[in-house]
Amino acid sequence: AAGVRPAAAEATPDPDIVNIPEWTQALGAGVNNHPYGIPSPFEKDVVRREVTWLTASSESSVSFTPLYALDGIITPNGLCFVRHHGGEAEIDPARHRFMIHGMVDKPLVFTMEDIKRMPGRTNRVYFLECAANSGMEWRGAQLNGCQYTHGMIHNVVYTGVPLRAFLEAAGVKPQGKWVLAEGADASAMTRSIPLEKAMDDCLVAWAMNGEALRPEQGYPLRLVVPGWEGNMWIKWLRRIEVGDQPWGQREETSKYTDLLADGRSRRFTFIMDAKSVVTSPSPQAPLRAKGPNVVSGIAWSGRGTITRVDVTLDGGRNWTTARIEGPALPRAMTRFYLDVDWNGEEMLLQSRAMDDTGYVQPTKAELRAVRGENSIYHNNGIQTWLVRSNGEAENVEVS
Amino acid sequence: AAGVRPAAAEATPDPDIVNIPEWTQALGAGVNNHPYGIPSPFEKDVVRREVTWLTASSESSVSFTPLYALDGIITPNGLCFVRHHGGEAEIDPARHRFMIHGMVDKPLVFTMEDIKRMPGRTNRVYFLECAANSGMEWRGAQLNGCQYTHGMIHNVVYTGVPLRAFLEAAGVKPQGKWVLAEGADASAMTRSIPLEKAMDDCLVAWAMNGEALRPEQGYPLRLVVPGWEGNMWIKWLRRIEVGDQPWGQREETSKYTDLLADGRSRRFTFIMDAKSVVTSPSPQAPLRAKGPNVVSGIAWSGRGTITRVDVTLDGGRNWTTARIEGPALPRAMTRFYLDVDWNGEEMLLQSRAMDDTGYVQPTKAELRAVRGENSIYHNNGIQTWLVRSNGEAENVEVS
Amino acid sequence: DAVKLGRPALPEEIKAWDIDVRPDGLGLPEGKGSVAQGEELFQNQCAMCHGEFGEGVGRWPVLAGGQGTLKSERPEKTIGSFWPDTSTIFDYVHRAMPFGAAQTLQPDEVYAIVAYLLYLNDVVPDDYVLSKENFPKVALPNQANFYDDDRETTEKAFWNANPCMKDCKPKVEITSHARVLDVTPDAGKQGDKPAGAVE
Amino acid sequence: DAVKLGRPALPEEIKAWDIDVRPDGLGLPEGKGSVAQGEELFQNQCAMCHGEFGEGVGRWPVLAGGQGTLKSERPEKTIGSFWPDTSTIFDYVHRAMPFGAAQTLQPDEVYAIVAYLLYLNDVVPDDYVLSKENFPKVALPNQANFYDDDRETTEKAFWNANPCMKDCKPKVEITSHARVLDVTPDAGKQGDKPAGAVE
Ligand code: HEC
Ligand code: HEC
Ligand SMILES: [Ca+2]
Ligand SMILES: [Ca+2]
Ligand SMILES: [Ca+2]
Ligand SMILES: [Ca+2]
Ligand SMILES: [Ca+2]
Ligand SMILES: [Ca+2]
Ligand SMILES: [Co+2]
Ligand SMILES: [Co+2]
Repeated sequence: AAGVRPAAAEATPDPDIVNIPEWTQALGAGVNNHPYGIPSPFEKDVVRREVTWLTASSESSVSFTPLYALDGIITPNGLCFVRHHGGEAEIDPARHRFMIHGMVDKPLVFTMEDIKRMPGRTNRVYFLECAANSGMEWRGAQLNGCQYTHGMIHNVVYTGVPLRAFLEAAGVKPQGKWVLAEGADASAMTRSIPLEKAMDDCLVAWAMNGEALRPEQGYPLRLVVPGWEGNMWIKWLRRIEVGDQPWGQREETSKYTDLLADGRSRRFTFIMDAKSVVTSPSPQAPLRAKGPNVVSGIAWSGRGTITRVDVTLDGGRNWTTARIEGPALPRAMTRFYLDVDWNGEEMLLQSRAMDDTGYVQPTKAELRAVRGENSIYHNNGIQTWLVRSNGEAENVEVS
Repeated sequence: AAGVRPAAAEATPDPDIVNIPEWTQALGAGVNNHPYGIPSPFEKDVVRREVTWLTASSESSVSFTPLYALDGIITPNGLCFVRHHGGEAEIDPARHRFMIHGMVDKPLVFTMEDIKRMPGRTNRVYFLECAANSGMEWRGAQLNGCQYTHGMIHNVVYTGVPLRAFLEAAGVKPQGKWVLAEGADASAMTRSIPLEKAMDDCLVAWAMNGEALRPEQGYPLRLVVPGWEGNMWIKWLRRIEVGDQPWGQREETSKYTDLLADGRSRRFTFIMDAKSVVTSPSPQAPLRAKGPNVVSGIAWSGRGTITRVDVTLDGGRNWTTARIEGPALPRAMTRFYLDVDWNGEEMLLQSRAMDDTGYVQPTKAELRAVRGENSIYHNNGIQTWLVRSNGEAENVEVS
Repeated sequence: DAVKLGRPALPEEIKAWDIDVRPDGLGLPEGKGSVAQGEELFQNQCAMCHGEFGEGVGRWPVLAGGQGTLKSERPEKTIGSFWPDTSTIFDYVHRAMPFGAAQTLQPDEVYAIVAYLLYLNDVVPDDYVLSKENFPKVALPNQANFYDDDRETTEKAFWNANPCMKDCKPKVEITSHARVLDVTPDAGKQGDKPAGAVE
Repeated sequence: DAVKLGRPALPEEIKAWDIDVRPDGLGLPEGKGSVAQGEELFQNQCAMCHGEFGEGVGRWPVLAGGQGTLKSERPEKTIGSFWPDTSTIFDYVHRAMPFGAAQTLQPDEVYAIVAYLLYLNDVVPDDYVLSKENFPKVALPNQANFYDDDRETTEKAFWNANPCMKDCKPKVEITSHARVLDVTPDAGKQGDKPAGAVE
């Protein structure tokens, strides 16, 4: 845990300066030590983590992004959270096919090679958030760390072709109003998506952050559904069917519907509302010293671009607008900072995101007033960290 | 090599569609199979490569980025090219120190923890190009693949604090005009940098693409010198000295000076001029079929933002302006595409970058007319790939 | 002009992949199965995880029961208590179950298992035989309680141009502490299991 | 206000790291060494890579010779033929050589090695003794041939608002083919070594 030490001048010369370290004297490893590079051994704790008791099996479970240790706006591919429903399909790309059929003039089959030859290739930065992110926290503070409370999100650059190009190649019939997207994994994951969204900004993507999709993110092909529930971003994408009504699939009825206090449920709550979280300090990233410190966090909105993030140190009594640093792109994760001078007093840290539609991230109380506590999904309430005088942080809720 | 096949309808059902593949039936690996993820085994050839006969030892050598297999604008951390002069320093961050001294009011020492507490943290996307990138090609086409001709470049998001903040904390004396930056590796790498640049946009960075710097990229601390020679981006940064003149270090005299035809040499040629290259098709990424194909490439300029890229298929007789797809940020790699319908005729493919200062990437002949063939560094001439009717591509030069 | 990529999908190919079943019955294959047949299949291939009566073993999903719990503090969302459409059972069991041997069940077997699951959820009697023909007539109890996303109207208050910046509340008190303090699994000290669940 | 981070650097700490030597001699330590002393040190610690006379072994760097080659097709850039400043030899050898045992040489040893390298490059006679005192007087032959970046004037033509787009040349001919066709090391068929070098 944290030990807060005062800033002070050294009395005697620092041995790490006056003694030549081994790495300045002896040669290090050669340039091709790792043809595909890996992190420093000193960063070995910066990994995805599974909470095994949350689920019955690892093949239908989640492994969370270590947000507390990351910065900037891009999630490294190796640390993007993983959510599977039938384990990680290990697909030979030469054997992968992509089919468009249903209410189209000309059902088509594409190989991976065909897809990479399609005109209109593009690159876009988008966050992907699981609709169940923060789902544990509806009934009160639960898990102690933003890796667990908010770690079902990542943000990468996708390379792909608009889904529209494939739909136009097949020729959507006038009755077509919805599409069904299906994966090739052992859950054969399916979701119904309105045709309007499919024709708007969805991508059929094969690369993330410059390289091929990672197997756990849908290699060789994934659907990108900007700003919408992560579950809709079908991994291992093999099929798009066009139809005139939604398919009532398990993941849009039994799951990913939002049970409200009156016992009724919202369905088709596709958009991920504006949300933010302070990633440092946080329970896994305590403060280590008084004086200058940086409050760092992320904000995002499925409705558009983050325009402002406010931070409070006193549980919401007073707010200061944070600096947004780095690209602030539509439907992408955005980084904010607030430089603080901490005198060691307890803080109740929160962040509040706003987007260009004017939406303001609500408090948990405001959310519960509309939705109750049984929703599971779409918990975008303001998160509070109690930072104690010893620098340790804890997940709490405030009045 | 390539085999160009015609597009045709299948006569019998594709077994990869009608037979259920193993990955759709049996469960795949669990969500935490790799707590730090790795690429698909089917991507095992997408790695950095060293050309061992180029140098006497791997500790002073280069391992190239596989540009031909990458897309978008972000280079994954594991594939960022590596150039060392004394091997890869494996530094314990707890033992790393950063010192500012020389012509300052108050020489200072910072720990990594101190640095991460500095106000003004920011995130910026920049390309880093070795001044010797394409250096083999001054006397004519040499190496057959953009990994080797252009693979000493990468482009990531850096998280850090402006160097200016440290210089201001120490208080630069009025006589200060240059800084010396030094690394902690076994080459104790040093470069002189004008104070003006140091106070402008240089960063002291500890993260790339969201996570800690990779060891081979300077973990735990690297200097970011946007738009300038990669060699100046001191890795394993341990010291900044302020002085009133440059230091005449080995890497700014014996190396990184540009020998011209008249036997004289330019020094302090810090800025990397606008440049571009078609990454696919290219010798390592042949065309595999006639009909629609995508010409994909990257462009960058150390002077500012890429505003336009033209592509020619006929060796420079006629040009078409390509699409820039994805963020086009100052001093950052930019992705361009040209969709072509290839009838199987031989092509002489080139790309030509322009930046917002009005600079146009020159031909190799134009460069040689000013500089001769002995410069080694700063070869930003237009690259030509001959694409043969069988889809294979070769590094050539044209009249 | 039209893109010259891709090739026509053959009817056999579409048939092989087009396994989805819609609430209106579109996509149902020919076939039928009884509750009794379904019970046998279920006990052999499903009960080890979902329990003899669909009550769930350990943390594996509960498939039956839970009626009347949706407004409670611990809603139990099952086929009978929550699911809107019978078609979803057919579609999902056929595409993804048994967990680990997906798409191994024949149409008649799926009909039988769906019949048994409907029976376990008090939707059909024990002598029921489900078939393509009588399928769409079987409605599920909670069907009427779903409605489309209305956040833009019911949560209109969240669009608020000028959120409070100064002296927004008189006093702040901590109302809840993290239930699981030490969740990081590799740090050795596993905490209590929390109340919620990731679905 | 001033940042409250970092701590004052102690004089001993600055001294430990401030090892750079500038062309005007700033940074030189006390000490001296002769060509003869340097020769012995060089043969023991350097010649296995750089050759007895600095001519280079295999692909290891050449340190002497090359005078008069800078305008040729194969310039040989050595201390004597290319380097502008004597200080750079001192600074670099002290900070980075011998390769694999950096910063193990004492000041007198570095003075001696620099003297020997100057001797090998015909800059000083064989009885020369180099010291902090006479150091800045030793200029290198090629010093006058360096000048600051002038691209913005000499390459002004590259700023060209309207590059040609149509019918830019009558005919295009291939003038050069890749010398090393199969460079990918792991593909098994290693090609010829090319003419250039990565420095
Ligand atoms: C080895 C364990 C196992 C076996 C055997 C198994 N299931 Fe499942 N079942 C699961 C898991 C795990 C899930 C949830 C999968 C996910 O996360 O998407 C599930 C989900 C379900 C669901 C959806 C539950 C919901 O609330 O959405 C149904 C219905 C179902 N199974 C029926 C069956 C049937 C019928 C069989 C036998 C033919 C069967 N299962 C065999 C483990 C099993
Ligand atoms: C094991 C091989 C090896 C040994 C021993 C060695 N060197 Fe080097 N030397 C190198 C290499 C490799 C480089 C280039 C390093 C780089 O890429 O930055 C080099 C570079 C140099 C250079 C700069 C050359 C130039 O053109 O920029 C000088 C000067 C030099 N060495 C002097 C010495 C002296 C003096 C010694 C002994 C005290 C020595 N070397 C011992 C391998 C060696
Ligand atoms: Ca996943
Ligand atoms: Ca490197
Ligand atoms: Ca269908
Ligand atoms: Ca623990
Ligand atoms: Ca100095
Ligand atoms: Ca080879
Ligand atoms: Co939803
Ligand atoms: Co230069």
